[in-house]
Amino acid sequence: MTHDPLLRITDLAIDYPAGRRRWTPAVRGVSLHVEPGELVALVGESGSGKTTLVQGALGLLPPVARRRSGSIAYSGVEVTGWNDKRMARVRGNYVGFIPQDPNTSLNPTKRIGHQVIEAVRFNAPRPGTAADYRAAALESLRTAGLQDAERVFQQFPHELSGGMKQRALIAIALAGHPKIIVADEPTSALDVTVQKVILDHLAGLRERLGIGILLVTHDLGVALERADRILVMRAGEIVEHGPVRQILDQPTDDYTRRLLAASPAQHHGRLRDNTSATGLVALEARALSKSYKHVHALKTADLVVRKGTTHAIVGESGAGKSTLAGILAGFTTADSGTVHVGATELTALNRRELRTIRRDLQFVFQNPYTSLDPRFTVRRLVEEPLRAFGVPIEGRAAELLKAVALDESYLNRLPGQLSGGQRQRVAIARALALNPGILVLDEAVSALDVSVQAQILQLLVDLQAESGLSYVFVTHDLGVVRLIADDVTVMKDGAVVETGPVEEVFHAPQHDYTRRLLDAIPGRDLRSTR
Amino acid sequence: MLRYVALKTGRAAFVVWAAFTLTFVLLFVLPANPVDLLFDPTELNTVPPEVREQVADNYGFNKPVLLQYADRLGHALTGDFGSSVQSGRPVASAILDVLPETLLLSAGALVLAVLAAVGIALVATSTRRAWVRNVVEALPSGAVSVPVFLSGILILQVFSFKLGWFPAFGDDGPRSIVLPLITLAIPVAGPIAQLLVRSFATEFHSGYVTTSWAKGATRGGIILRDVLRNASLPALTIAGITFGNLIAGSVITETVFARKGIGRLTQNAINTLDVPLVQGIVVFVAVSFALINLFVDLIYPLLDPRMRAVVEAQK
Amino acid sequence: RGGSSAEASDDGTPVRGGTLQFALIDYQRSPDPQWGTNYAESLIGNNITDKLTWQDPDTGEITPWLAQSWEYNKELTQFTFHLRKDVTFSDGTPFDAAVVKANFDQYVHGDQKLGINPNGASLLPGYLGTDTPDQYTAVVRFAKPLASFLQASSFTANAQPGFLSLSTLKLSSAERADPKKIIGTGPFVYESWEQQVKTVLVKRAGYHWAPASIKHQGEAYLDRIVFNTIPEASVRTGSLVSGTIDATLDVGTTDEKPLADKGFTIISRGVSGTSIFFNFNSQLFPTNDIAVRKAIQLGWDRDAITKTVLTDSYSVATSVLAPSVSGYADYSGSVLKYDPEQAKALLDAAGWVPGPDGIRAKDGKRLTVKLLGISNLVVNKPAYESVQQDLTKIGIDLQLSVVPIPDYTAQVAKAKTDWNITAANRSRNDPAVLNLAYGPQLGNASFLTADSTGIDVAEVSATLGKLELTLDPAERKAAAKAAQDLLLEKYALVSPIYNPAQVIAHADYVHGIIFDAQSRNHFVDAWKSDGK
Amino acid sequence: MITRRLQQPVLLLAWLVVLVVIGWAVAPQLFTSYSPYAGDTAASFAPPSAEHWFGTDRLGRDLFARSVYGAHTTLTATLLAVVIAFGIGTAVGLIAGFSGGIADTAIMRVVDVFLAIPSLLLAMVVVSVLGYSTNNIALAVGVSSIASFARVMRAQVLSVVHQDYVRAAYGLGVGRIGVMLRHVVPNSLSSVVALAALEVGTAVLAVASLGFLGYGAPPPQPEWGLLVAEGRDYVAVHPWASILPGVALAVVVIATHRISTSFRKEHSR
Ligand SMILES: Nc1ncnc2c1ncn2[C@@H]1O[C@H](COP(=O)(O)OP(=O)(O)OP(=O)(O)O)[C@@H](O)[C@H]1O
Ligand SMILES: Nc1ncnc2c1ncn2[C@@H]1O[C@H](COP(=O)(O)OP(=O)(O)OP(=O)(O)O)[C@@H](O)[C@H]1O
Ligand SMILES: [Mg+2]
Ligand SMILES: [Mg+2]
Repeated sequence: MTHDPLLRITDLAIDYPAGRRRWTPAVRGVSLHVEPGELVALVGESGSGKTTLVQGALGLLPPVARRRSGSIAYSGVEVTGWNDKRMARVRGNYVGFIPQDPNTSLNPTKRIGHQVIEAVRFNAPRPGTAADYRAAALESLRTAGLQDAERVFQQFPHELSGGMKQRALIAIALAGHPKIIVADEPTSALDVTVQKVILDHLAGLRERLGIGILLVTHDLGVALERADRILVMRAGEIVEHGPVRQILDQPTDDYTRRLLAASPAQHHGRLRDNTSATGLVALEARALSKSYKHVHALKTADLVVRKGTTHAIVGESGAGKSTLAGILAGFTTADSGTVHVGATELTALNRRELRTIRRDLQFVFQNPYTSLDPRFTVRRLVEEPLRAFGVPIEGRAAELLKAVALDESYLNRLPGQLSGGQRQRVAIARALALNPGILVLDEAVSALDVSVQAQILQLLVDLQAESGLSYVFVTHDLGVVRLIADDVTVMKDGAVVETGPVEEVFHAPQHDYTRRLLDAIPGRDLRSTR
Repeated sequence: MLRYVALKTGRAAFVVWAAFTLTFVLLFVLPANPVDLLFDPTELNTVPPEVREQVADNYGFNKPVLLQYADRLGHALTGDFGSSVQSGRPVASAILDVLPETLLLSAGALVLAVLAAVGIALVATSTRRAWVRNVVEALPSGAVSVPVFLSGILILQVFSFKLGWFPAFGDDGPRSIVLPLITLAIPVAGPIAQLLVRSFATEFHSGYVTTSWAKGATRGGIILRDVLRNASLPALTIAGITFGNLIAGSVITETVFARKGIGRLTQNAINTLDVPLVQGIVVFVAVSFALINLFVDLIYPLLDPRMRAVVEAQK
Repeated sequence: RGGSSAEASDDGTPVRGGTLQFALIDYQRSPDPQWGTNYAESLIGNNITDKLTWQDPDTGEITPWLAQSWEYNKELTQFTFHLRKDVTFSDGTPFDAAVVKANFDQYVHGDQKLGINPNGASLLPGYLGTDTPDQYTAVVRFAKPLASFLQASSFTANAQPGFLSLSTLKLSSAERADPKKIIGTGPFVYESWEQQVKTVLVKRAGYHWAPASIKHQGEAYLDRIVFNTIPEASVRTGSLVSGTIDATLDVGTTDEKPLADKGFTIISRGVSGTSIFFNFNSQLFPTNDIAVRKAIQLGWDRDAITKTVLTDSYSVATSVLAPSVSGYADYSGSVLKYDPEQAKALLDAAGWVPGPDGIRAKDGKRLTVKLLGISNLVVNKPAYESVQQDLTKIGIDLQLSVVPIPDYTAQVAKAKTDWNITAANRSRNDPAVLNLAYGPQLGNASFLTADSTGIDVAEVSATLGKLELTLDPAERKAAAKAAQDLLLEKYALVSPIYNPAQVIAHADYVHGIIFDAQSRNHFVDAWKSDGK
Repeated sequence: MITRRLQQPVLLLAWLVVLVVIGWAVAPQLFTSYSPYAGDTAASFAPPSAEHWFGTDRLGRDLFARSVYGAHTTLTATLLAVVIAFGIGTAVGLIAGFSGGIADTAIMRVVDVFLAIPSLLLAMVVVSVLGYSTNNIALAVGVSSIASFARVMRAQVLSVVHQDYVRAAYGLGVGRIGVMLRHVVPNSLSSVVALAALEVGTAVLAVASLGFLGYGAPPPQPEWGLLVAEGRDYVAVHPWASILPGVALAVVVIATHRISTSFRKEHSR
């Protein structure tokens, strides 16, 4: 018993149906184990089967999935094939789970406190009083790093920020005093500062409580910095595993090497020197302000984008980055202030004129899962702007796909048949279709794993070199900023706190907040440890 | 919050006024003359014209249309809908007379329908057997495909005439309302169940349910504690809309079970072109529709905290 | 036919007491008996009020009731009634000539202030007033001869002249919604009235003036009658079989036999007045062609309707008058028979040539006949459909619109220009009903005008008008025969279809339900063997 | 896609039912040798048998033949009702949800008024004014359902309009009409389509209910709702006259609904 790991998965294989009596394997014979007090990171590209594997471990697979082989044991107790009733005794009180998306993972109509109390109650060794449960729940919220636990206890999910919700979910996972926590990308939706807090917290819990953690992530930086051991997953298989040092020093698998090479932290300069930069102004915003009913989202912000350069906008969640980008791209109207594209004042245009200017000004959305019409094929998606302006379309779709490193075979697919990275590439191809001069990208690569992210960043930089494009690039990842940006603007609470060339800002941050952002970059120390 | 209430109340008032006016127009479009309908149709040609005049005068049907409208609207505002052309009874008392029965029947049927719909949704969500789910999911469309009068008559044949468990007609005692309630609830349950089955399925596969699983909750617990409430919220709106139609729409159930009610009153009033009575009923139904939807609008934020935020924002 | 009290009383001595649970299809919209056009209204009104006279349902003879005797002038414009002196209203006030006058005045003129309509204006055309030479003599005067008034004084159908107390007459229409305030002289009084659902009557203590000819002495036997409104035929039948009710009116035709087999008694009486008729529009193509009208009379199979649609309680029409109306004559041997060959010959002769689909045409115009009917009687639709099938075979395209009463009423207003046939019936047990319905100055159901092709309108007016000018039985009979000859044979203005009936099914322990001359029911003589 | 849909036996059955009924409507003479109009007076109210599958009615007409021939009237009417409710309701909901602001408020108030007026009243008025025919009844039924379709469609449009791909389309320079037709409409329709399937049942039933209240199609035209409504008077003695057409009706509605659900699942993949 004492020799058994907290979790041991042996030769697990899981399939999804792909039509009549045909199955596609999502996980193919994976084995792994997690020891007490150990943090194991599971990294891999989007669609490699990480979530499926984790779901399999907890017995939370969707009904359509089928476990073909393998076994799961917690501290030596075989739970493979247990029904929900028996698994209920394992979940929560032996293994805690932190889901990927904090926004949908809390019941919107119940107070946070209630949701934590449930977790306490289900897993209490013996029935307690309401007061006991309440105390335990508050305790759990505090443990999860919510200082103001009493207040959060009374609040509803929609009243919390993403980071707070994620911590509430951690509190729920901790409430049953599990021996092991499985966390499925617990921070990928959060900005770096919050991400750091949460990861620090998980690490602290491991040390203080001696629990085991299985951390799923697509961010190699995070894995290298935090984990004891790393498992690299690709196409449903573990292609590499071992202690961090070993992975870092002697990666045996090609894919791991590519992952390592693609990590933004591995670079200190721009991906490619900017040869197309000019002194001309492509886009200029003056004194932009915007308020929503309660929030002052933007407070007299200024921004100047030089022609042929990349201007990055960084800042924590809610800083007003998307609001600013939306105004620049003509989606949102500012309460006051002006935007000039070349000589035209954007803010003064009517709907028809705005349409014309879009030939030159394109936008890429943060989330590739929602920005493509699910009913359109890739071909129709890419051709849509061409049709809108009556531009000849012969052969353009294939050309554009090639530009984003996709081959023609994708033309007839629907977005649902593409991985996240592929979708984002389609979105970028679409934005490039009209040969715009300016491209506004709102966190266009944040949801992607590093290898795909690297591909896309390379593409952007190459395009810029070829055709002198200007980019406005919204991101919360300073590592990415260093890779592609010429200038950077740091925002906080709707105001610009710092702006200037990347080197200047990074080497000599003027503002305290900028310094905090820089500190929070994961994998920052990798170079020095190497 | 006050603004929210005022806004919703204003809308409700508009709906009632518009319903009143529209009905007035509709009744004037009808090819029949309300005076004619006071006489035996086979004797119509025999009625002397001066008698017809006199009757028309009695009810003000000789006045210009706009004047009649203004007159009725003015009186309606003070709550006076005049007297039924047919029976001479004050419209208000004719409606109030049948109101309790109608409310009991419609509200009861709605409650029963909602319970049945929730039951169907619960079974469809909680069963792990595909065939059970298939059968249960076919129930809503089955429910809307059997005419009410047929199901009513068949239910009567079995439970009243054959088994003698319930009385066949009349409205004395709680036992007499059981069969009408069931009959009326069946078709109402269909669309609600259909909606619930869908939203139960959606909610059951949502992220927070996964969280609950991970907490160690059981299937039953999840359905009761998480899914039921969240998935039922949309049904509230539908139930509100349905209730308005139930009030006047229960005519067939009332007819089959020989109960008194607004449905039969409506049918009769339209059939005999009893203008004041029809107008009174329409206003009454519109008011109850508006009230119920106002009620739904007002309690929705209490049940769904996300709505509360929206309401607060409108302050 | 006309089964009534006679056979039921044979079972033994009547038992007093008990409640009769009775079912019918309609409900009373108001408890005011002088108002109302449906069966429930007249039926219940008949049991709480009395009339001046009683018409014998079997002979059609007018016999004494509240009036002991009467005489009239030669011109038939003045009728003198000598009233019984021992009649009181249920509130104790006496029934006398002043009451008769007050009732007739309001009945004919209405009262605009009280919101009372002139309910009796069409029954008593030309009413001038009532004189009261003494407390128990009432003289009713008319502007022109009205032979049918004597029958009208016994009238028991729609908007009947049943007497209400002076206090009741002072009530507004709204106040008359309170049944307790409706005071009559009848054998029963209101206990309660629940709109749409039921009316409950209880026995009037001290009643002893039932019409002599029904041979009932004293108060009613039953303590109470509950008139339950049950719109659905199957529910009425089911309730009777399961014992919830004791008797039901409006028995569905298909239920008669099964009920009789189960031991229930079926009693019925044909509705007196006209049969259900197809009135032809003599103005409108193609029914302006007498050949078409005659072909329709001959063109449908009476046996088929008898076999499939009608029961023993109903009968195929053999004249425009129902057999129970005095003056009725039988035309089943002449024009009212099924003779498709003759019908075809008539049409051929008139130049109607069969087209490719079998429907005839003349001068390029199809022989399409549009019929407007009422859907209130279950038998109507299938009966008309049966006629329709037969007429198709001889090349006539009969198009049916069988609609509810209000829509019928709306369409009747446009009948002159839109409809070839209107199908309905009129219930009044007097041959003068023909004058009312077809008289060119009155109902003019065939839309006769001075230039109607081939029809002498003056002749029609004179022949029908005679019915109001005499009360001599022999002369009336002759006048009625002449009227029927004209309508059916000479001008073929109507094709009677069937004789409607009122049918009651009751349990074997119920006795003594009477049908009156208008086929409404009286319960003064009714009793239950168990007295419960 | 079709082949996959046909793999489930229930779905196969549903398709079969619907195809057969469409066959009835198109070529009724292929399915029965009896005339729906000519009756055999000797066989009045014959019970179901090998000769008369559904029995006969009062006039001795074969009820199966009347059901088969009635399919045409009923299906046309149903189609009409659904097309009106679906077509107009969807368009109104689309315009309201898509344009927002005052237009939205105005349209939705009108919709509220229609919901507040008893649909029975609406239906009876339409039939009385336009005349008695199954198509006019269907028209009435369709009109009174417009409001609920509009509501559902609007809610759906509102949720789609704020999706990123709609904003993205604007960003690409697509005009408003283009965005509406190419993105908003196709992505909003699924719920409304589900409602339309239920409306098929509702429409037939409403026709039957109006028949029950005396507002039926003119005889001798056979029509399902009317067959059921008129047969009900004989339910105790000759139950098949009402129940068999009723069962046929229910089977068709359930089948239609089953098929529409399968479409919805297909799309949500
Ligand atoms: N319900 C499903 N039906 C069919 N295929 C599925 C389903 N869910 C996932 N898959 C497929 O299974 C594979 C593994 O998916 P999984 O969600 O485990 O990936 P992941 O590694 O968690 O990716 P990400 O980083 O994007 O979350 C993918 O190819 C995916 O397309
Ligand atoms: N439509 C809206 N209505 C009300 N408030 C809004 C709206 N859009 C944004 N806000 C608020 O404005 C502020 C700025 O939002 P914005 O989306 O620009 O932030 P961001 O920097 O892009 O954040 P993130 O990194 O989370 O995307 C936030 O407080 C947000 O809650
Ligand atoms: Mg995942
Ligand atoms: Mg943003």
